[in-house]
Amino acid sequence: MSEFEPSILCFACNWCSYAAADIAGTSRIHYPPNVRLLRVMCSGMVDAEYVMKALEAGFDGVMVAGCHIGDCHYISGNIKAQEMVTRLKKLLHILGLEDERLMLKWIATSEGPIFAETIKEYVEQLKKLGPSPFRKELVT
Amino acid sequence: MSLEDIIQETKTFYCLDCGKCTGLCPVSRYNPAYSPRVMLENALFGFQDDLTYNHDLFSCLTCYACSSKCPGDVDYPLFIQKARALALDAGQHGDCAHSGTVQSLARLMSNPGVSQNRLEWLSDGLRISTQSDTMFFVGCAPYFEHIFDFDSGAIDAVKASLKILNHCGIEPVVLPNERCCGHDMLWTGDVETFRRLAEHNAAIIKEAGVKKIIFSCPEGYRTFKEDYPKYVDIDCELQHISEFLADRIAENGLDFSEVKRKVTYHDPCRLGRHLGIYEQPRKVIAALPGIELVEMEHNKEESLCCGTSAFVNCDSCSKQIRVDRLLEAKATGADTLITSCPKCQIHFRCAMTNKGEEKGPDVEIEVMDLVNLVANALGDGHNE
Amino acid sequence: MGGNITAEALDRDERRIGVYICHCGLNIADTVDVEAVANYAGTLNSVAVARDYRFMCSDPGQDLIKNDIKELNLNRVVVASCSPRMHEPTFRKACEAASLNPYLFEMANIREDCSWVHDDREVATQKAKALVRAAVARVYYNDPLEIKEIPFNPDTLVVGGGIAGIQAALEIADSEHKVYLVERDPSIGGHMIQLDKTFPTLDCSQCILTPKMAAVGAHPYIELLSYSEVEEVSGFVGAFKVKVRKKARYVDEDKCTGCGLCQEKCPWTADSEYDVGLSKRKAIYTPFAQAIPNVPVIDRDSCAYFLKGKCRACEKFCETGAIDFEQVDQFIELEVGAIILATGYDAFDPSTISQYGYGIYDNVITGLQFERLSAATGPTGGEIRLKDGRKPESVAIIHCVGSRDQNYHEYCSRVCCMYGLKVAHIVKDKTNADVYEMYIDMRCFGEGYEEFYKRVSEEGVNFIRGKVAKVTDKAVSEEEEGKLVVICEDTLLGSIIRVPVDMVVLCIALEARSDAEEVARKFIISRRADGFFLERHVKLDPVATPSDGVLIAGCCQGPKDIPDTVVQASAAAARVLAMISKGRVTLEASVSHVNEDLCIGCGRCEELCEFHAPKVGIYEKPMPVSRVNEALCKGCGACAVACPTGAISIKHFKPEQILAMVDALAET
Amino acid sequence: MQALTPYKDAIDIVKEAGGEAFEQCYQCGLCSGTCPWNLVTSFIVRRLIHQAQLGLVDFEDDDLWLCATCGACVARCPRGVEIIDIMRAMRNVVAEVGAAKVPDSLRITAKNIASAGNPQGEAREIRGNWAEESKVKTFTEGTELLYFSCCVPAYDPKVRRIAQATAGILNKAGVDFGILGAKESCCGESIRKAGNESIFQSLANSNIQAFTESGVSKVLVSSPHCYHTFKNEYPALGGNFEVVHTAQYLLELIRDQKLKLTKELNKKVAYQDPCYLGRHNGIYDEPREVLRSIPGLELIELPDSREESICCGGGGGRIWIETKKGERFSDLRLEQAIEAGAEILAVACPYCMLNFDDSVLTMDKGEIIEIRDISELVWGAI
Repeated sequence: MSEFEPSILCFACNWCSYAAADIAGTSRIHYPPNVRLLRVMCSGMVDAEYVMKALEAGFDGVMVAGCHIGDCHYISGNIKAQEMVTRLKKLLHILGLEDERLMLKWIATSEGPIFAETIKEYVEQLKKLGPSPFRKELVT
Repeated sequence: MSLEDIIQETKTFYCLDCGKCTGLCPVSRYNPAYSPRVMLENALFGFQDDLTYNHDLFSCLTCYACSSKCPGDVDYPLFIQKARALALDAGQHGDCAHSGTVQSLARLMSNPGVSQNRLEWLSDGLRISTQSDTMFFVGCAPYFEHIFDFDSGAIDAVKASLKILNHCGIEPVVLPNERCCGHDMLWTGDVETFRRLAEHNAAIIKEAGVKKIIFSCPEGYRTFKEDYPKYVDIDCELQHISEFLADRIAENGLDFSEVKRKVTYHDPCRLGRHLGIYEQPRKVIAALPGIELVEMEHNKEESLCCGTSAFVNCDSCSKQIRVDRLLEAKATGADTLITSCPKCQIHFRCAMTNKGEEKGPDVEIEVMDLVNLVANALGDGHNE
Repeated sequence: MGGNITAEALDRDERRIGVYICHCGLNIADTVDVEAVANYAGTLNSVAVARDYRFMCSDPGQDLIKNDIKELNLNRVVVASCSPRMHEPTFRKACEAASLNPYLFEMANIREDCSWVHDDREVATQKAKALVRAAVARVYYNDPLEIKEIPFNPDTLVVGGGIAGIQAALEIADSEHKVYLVERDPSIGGHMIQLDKTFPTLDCSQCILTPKMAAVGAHPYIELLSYSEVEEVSGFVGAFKVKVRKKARYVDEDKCTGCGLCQEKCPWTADSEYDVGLSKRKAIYTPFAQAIPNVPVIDRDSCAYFLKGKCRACEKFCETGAIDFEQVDQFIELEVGAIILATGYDAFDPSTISQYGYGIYDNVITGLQFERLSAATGPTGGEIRLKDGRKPESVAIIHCVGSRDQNYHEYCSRVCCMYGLKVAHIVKDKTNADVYEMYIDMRCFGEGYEEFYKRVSEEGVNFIRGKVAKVTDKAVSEEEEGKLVVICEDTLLGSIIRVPVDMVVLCIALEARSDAEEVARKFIISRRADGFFLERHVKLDPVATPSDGVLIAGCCQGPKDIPDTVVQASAAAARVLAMISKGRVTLEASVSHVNEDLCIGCGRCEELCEFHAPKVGIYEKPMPVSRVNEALCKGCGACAVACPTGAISIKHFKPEQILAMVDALAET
Repeated sequence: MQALTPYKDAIDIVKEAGGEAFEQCYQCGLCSGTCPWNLVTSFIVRRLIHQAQLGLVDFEDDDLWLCATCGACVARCPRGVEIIDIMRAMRNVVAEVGAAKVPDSLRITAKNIASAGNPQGEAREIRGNWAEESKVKTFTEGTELLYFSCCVPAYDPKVRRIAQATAGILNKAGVDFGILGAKESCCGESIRKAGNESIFQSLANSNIQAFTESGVSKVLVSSPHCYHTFKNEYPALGGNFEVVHTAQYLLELIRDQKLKLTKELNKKVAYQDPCYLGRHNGIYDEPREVLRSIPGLELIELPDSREESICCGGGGGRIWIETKKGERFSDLRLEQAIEAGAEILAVACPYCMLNFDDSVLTMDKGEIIEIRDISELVWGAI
C-alpha cells in the first residue's frame, strides 16, 4: 500500500499568504502537491461553514492563512479569523477531531519560503496523524 | 418518495382549501407571500417545482398551529418535512443560520469514525454511572456552548437536569459518544443523515442496556418517541424531565426552597402541540413555594412558536415572531420567562442580543429553562 | 420573499462556460499536460468549449476568448494560467471588450500554484485539473456586478500645518482647488519653523519656510483653520464629512490687527513651546514673530483672568476690542473628497533615560533645544551659550538617544546622524569648541550627506564610536572638575573613555505622536508596531492608507528629513489631484450585500465593521434591518461571517461560490 | 596581523551552551560602559561578544571569569542581548568542554559542590546545625513553609546570624516552618553561572526531588540567588514551588501585624540592592518598606541605587574567586555608604554580607559602619 497522502485545503488571504504562495512559485521553491489554495480577500472572510464543509468534503487538514497581526489590509480581519478559528477548534475538539487538522497561520507577502516550509511541515504532521475521521472513503 | 406519496401519507387531499391554516400560521402573519394553503394547493396541482424551488418551503416552523385546527386533519408539518426532502434532492435547501454549524456538526457526527469528547463539562460534583437503568440524553448542548456569541444556557440546563436527577437519587448513564438525535436533519429534509444518526444512537443505547431515557430537550424527546420507531428499535421508556418531575412531586414531594419570582411559561411546540404536554411543567412550577405563575395571552394549545426551527430561514419574520412573544411575556408583568426547551431559550436569548444603534423594541427579560428554575430551588446552590 | 422560483433555478441550464488553458510557453506545459487538462475541462458541467494555447495573455490569446464569447455565446470564462494577481485585470478587460461582465470571469492559477512548485508531471496535471474544476465550479455561480461611480468632491482637507501639510496644501491650491488646512497650534510652521539651519546645505530653515507659510496665509484657495482640531470623520472617498473644532482663541480674528500690544502688556508668563522651554512667552501670545495667522491666543492655563478671575490687561490695551473672554469652541462642518494627514512627530523625551542626566544637568540639552539656541530668533539671539551664559569650550553630541534601542524605539530615526553633524558644524563655527560625536553607525545616505560628513570631519570634529553609558558631574580628576563627564567605550580603541565637556547635545529620536492611536481611529487607518501610520504598501504605495481617499505625508508615516517629507507631501497632493481630475470614484464592486428578508437587525455587522459601512435602521420594514453603504464597504467579509442568519454575503465571494470550490477541490 | 579564521566550532559550542544571543549584538559598547568593572579596572564586555560572533574567543583569557552577572548591561542593552547567557555559555565551554583551565578556586568549589552539595565542602549532616539553638523543626509533610537558608548562613559561622535571626522571627510570628537539613543541596545558581551546567542540573534535580518528596509547596529563602533559580530556572526542570524572599515575607508579616516592631533603632541606614533581588527580579520596594517599619530608623538612599545599583561583586561565581584589593566593588560601595552618612549598611543577600563584612575589615571601617542583614535588623526591633 502506498503511503497515505493527506489532502489540505488552504484558505489564503489575497494580500499576503496568497501573494506569498506566488512568491514561492516565482522563486521555484517546491512544496508537496497535497495542498489546494483557495483565494479569499481576507482571512476574516473565512466562515466556520467553509472549514466544516471542507472537513465534510474529506480534507485531512484545513489551513487558514492570513496577514500577521497588525498588517491586515482591512485592519482587523485576521483577528476575527483568529477568533473564528479559536471557537471552531473548541467545537471540533468536542467532535473528537485532532487540533492540528485546523491550522491558523500568518504568512506575509515576502514569506514565500515560509509558505513552502509551512506546507511541507503540515503535510508531515498530517501524515503522522493519518486520515481524517471524516474522509469520504471511510463513510459507509 | 414522490410528491404523490407525500400527498397520500399526509392526507393532503383532504384539504378543504378553507385557509384556516394560513390564518393561524405565525409566519403568514409577517410574510403575506407565504401561505400553507397555497403550498398544499400547488402540491395537489402537481406543481412540484413551485414547491421545491420555493425558498419559503423552509420558512415553516412546523409548529402545528395549523394542523391542530385543520378541519381536514391534514398533517401540514409532516407534509413540509417530506417536501423538504424532495427539495434537497433537487439541490435546494433553506438558509442555514449560524454558519450552518448545527447542520454541519450533525452530518460530521453521523460518521462512524467519530469519537467525541463531549463530556468535558461534567464536573461540580455531578454524578453519572455506567450501571444505571436510567439514561439521560444530553443532546447537542456541549456544542451549543461554543456555537453562539452569547450564552445559550444549554449546558447549564443539562447540568441542572443532572443535579435534579442526582437529587432524586438517580445517577444516570450518560453516553460519551451519543450523537445528535437528528431532529434538525429530519426536519430539513436530510433523511439519510437522520437515519445514520438514529442507527448510531440505537446501537449505543442498546449496548448500554438501559431501560429508561430522560430528556430535557423536547426535540430529542419527540424524535425518539415519534420518529425513531420508523427507522430503529429503541426498547426503552421515554420521559421528558418535566414529566419525571411532575411524577416525583406527586409521589412524595420534593423539598424546595422559596422562589421569589413571578414567572410565565412558554410552551415549546415539540412538547406542547406535538406531544400534548402542557400540564406537567405547570405543575412543577406550581410546586415551588413562593412562585407566581402568570399565563401569556397565547398559551398551551394556542401558544405561539418561539419563531425559529431547525436553524433554517431565521429571518426578519422569525425575529418579529420572537419579539412579539417576548413582548407578550413582558406584558404579563413576569420577571422571568420559563421555557422547557433549549432551542426556545437560544432563540429568545439571540433575539435579545442587539448590538446596533437601532435596537428596535425593548424585549429584555430573563429567560430560563424550567430545569434551572427547579435546580436552583433544590437549594444546595449548585447552579445559582 | 414569496413563492417565486429562484433565478438560479430558471437559468441554471443556460451557463455556457469557456475554459482556456495556457501553456505559458513551457512554464506550464513543461510540467502540466495542458492538452489533457483542456480535454478534461471539456467534460465539466456547463463547459461549452475548452482550449489550450501557448500564451493566453498575448493578443491572439485574448482574441481567442473574445471571438468565442461572440461566436459561441459564452456567458462565463475561465482562464487557467498564472496568478490572478498577475493577469486577472488583463482577462477581465478582454471579457469586457467582448461585452461580458468582467465578474463573470474566473482564473485558475496553474503556474505559481502548480507547475512552478511541483515536478512530477502526473501529479501536477492532476492538481491542475482540480484547480480548473474549482474555477469552473465557482464561475457557475458568478454574478455580473455593476461597477458604480460617484462624483468626487474636489475640495481637500489637509491635517497638520508643518512642512508636509504646507507643501501638500499649496500644490493642490495652486491648481485652483479648495484646501482646508487644519492646524492644532496657534500658527502653522510645525517643527521646521523651530529649526535653525538645515543639513546638508545649511540654508536657514525659517528663510525657506516663511515664504511658503505666507503663501498659505494669503492663498485664495486655502482656508486656514489654525488652533483647530478634527473631531469626527464620516463618509468615504469622494464624499467625506469632517467636523472640525475651532478652539476658542479668546481673540477675534477679524478684529485683531496683530499689533502685539496685548503680548507686550500681559504680565503673565509660561514656558515657550517654540523655544522648548528655553525662554518664556506671555499668557496671550503668538508663538513666534512670523506666525501665520498673526493672531494671538490666550492660554487659559497661564492667564490670570482664567485662573483667578482678575487682570484683563490685554483687553484694556487692545485698541480694536479684539479680546473676547466669552469666546467658546466652534464646530465647523466640512465636506471634502480627500484627506491628507500630515500630523508630524513628537520629539522623544530623553528624561526617561536617566543616566544621560537630561532634566538634571542644566547643560544637557536636546537637539531641538540646540536649534533654538543656535537660531537668530532664539533666546540667545543665535549665540551658543551654557546655562550660565559662558561659551562652551567642549561639546559632546550623543547619537541614537531613544532610537535603535529596544528599550525605547527599535527603529533608526533617520535624521539624527545628520542633525548631529550639523550641530557639530555650528558649534565649531560659532564657538570653535572641541566637539565629540558619540555614534554607533554614521548613516549619511542622502544627497550631499556623505560630503557633509566629510566636511564636518575636516573641521576637526572628533568621532567616537560607542553608545554613551552615562553622563555625570562626578569628577574623578582635576580636568573633570566643573564639567559634565561623558562615559562610554570607544569601541574602536576598545577602552572605556571619560570625556569632560561643557555641554551635551542629545540627538533625540522622532517618535509617533502621543495621540496617533486616536487619530488613526478617527480616520480609520492602521499603525505600525512602532506607532507611526501604516502606508498601504511599504514600497509601492507609500502615501496611501487602507482607507481610500485618506493619504499620509511626512513624519506621521515615519521619521524622515525635509526633502523626503516634501517629496511625500507632493506625491500625496498629486494623488489627490489625480482623483480630482478624474472627477469620479469607482466603488469596489465586490462589496457586502444584505438580504433584508433574512436580516434580523441584530447589529453585529454594524458593531464590528472597521469602515462603518453597515447601519441598522428602520427602513421599509417595520423591524430594524441592516443596510450597507457600498461606498464605505471594502468587501473584507467580516460582516458576512458574523451575520447569525446568513443575511449578509459578499458579492463575488458568496458562500455558493466558495463552497463550490471547496467541493470541487476535494474531489480526487 | 590576525587572519580571520573563525573557529566555527567555537561559535556553535557557545551557541549550543545557550549563548546564541550574541548574534543580535551591534557592538555599540554600552555594556562595557555600563559594567562596574570599569570603575576599578578595564573589562571590555563588547570585545568578548565580538569574539564570540567571529568564533575568535580566547578561552584562556582571564576576562572570561570577570563578569559578576549583575545584569546592569543586560538591562540597558539596546538590542536585548542576554549577555549573561553568553558569559555562562563561554564559561561552560571551558568548564565542561575543557577548552581551557578553570581558575583554581572555582575548580575546588565546583568539586565541593558536586561532592558535598555545598561550596564549602562541609558535611551534609551538619547543614542543619545552625538551627539547633533556634529550635527549628525538620520539615515534614503538612508543614506550611520550608525555610531554605542558603549554604553561606548554613555553614559560615560569621553569617549564620542571618538564618538564626530569620528563624527567630518566624518562631515569634508563629509561622509553621521547617528545614530539610541534610536533604538540602546548594541551589546551584552561582555554579551554573560559573559554567558548570551539569552540576547545576544535578543540584536542581536533587532539590526538586527532596522538596517534592517532603511535600513542600512554599519556600522562604534568605538569598536572592536561591530566589532567582527557584523561581525562574527550576520550573523548567519540573520544580514548581511558591518562592518568597525574606524581604517580601517579612513585609507580609509586618503588614498582617504578625510582627510588632517596637524597639527603636536610631540610626541612619542605607540599603544595598542585591543584583538578583533588584535588577534580576524587580524587587526594590519591599526591603525598603521593611526597613522603614523599624521605629527610629532613618533610611537613606545611596547614589546609584535601585536599577542603577552597583553590585557587591559576588555574583556569577565571583564569590569564590579572589578579587584583588583595589578592584573590589564592595569597597567602592562601602565608601559611598560612608560618604552618604550611613551608620549601617543593610543587605538582603548572604553574598553581599560576606563581601561587605570583608570590606569593613580590610578597610578598617568597623568603627564607622556595620553590615546587617534586614532580618537581623527586624529581629533586633522585636
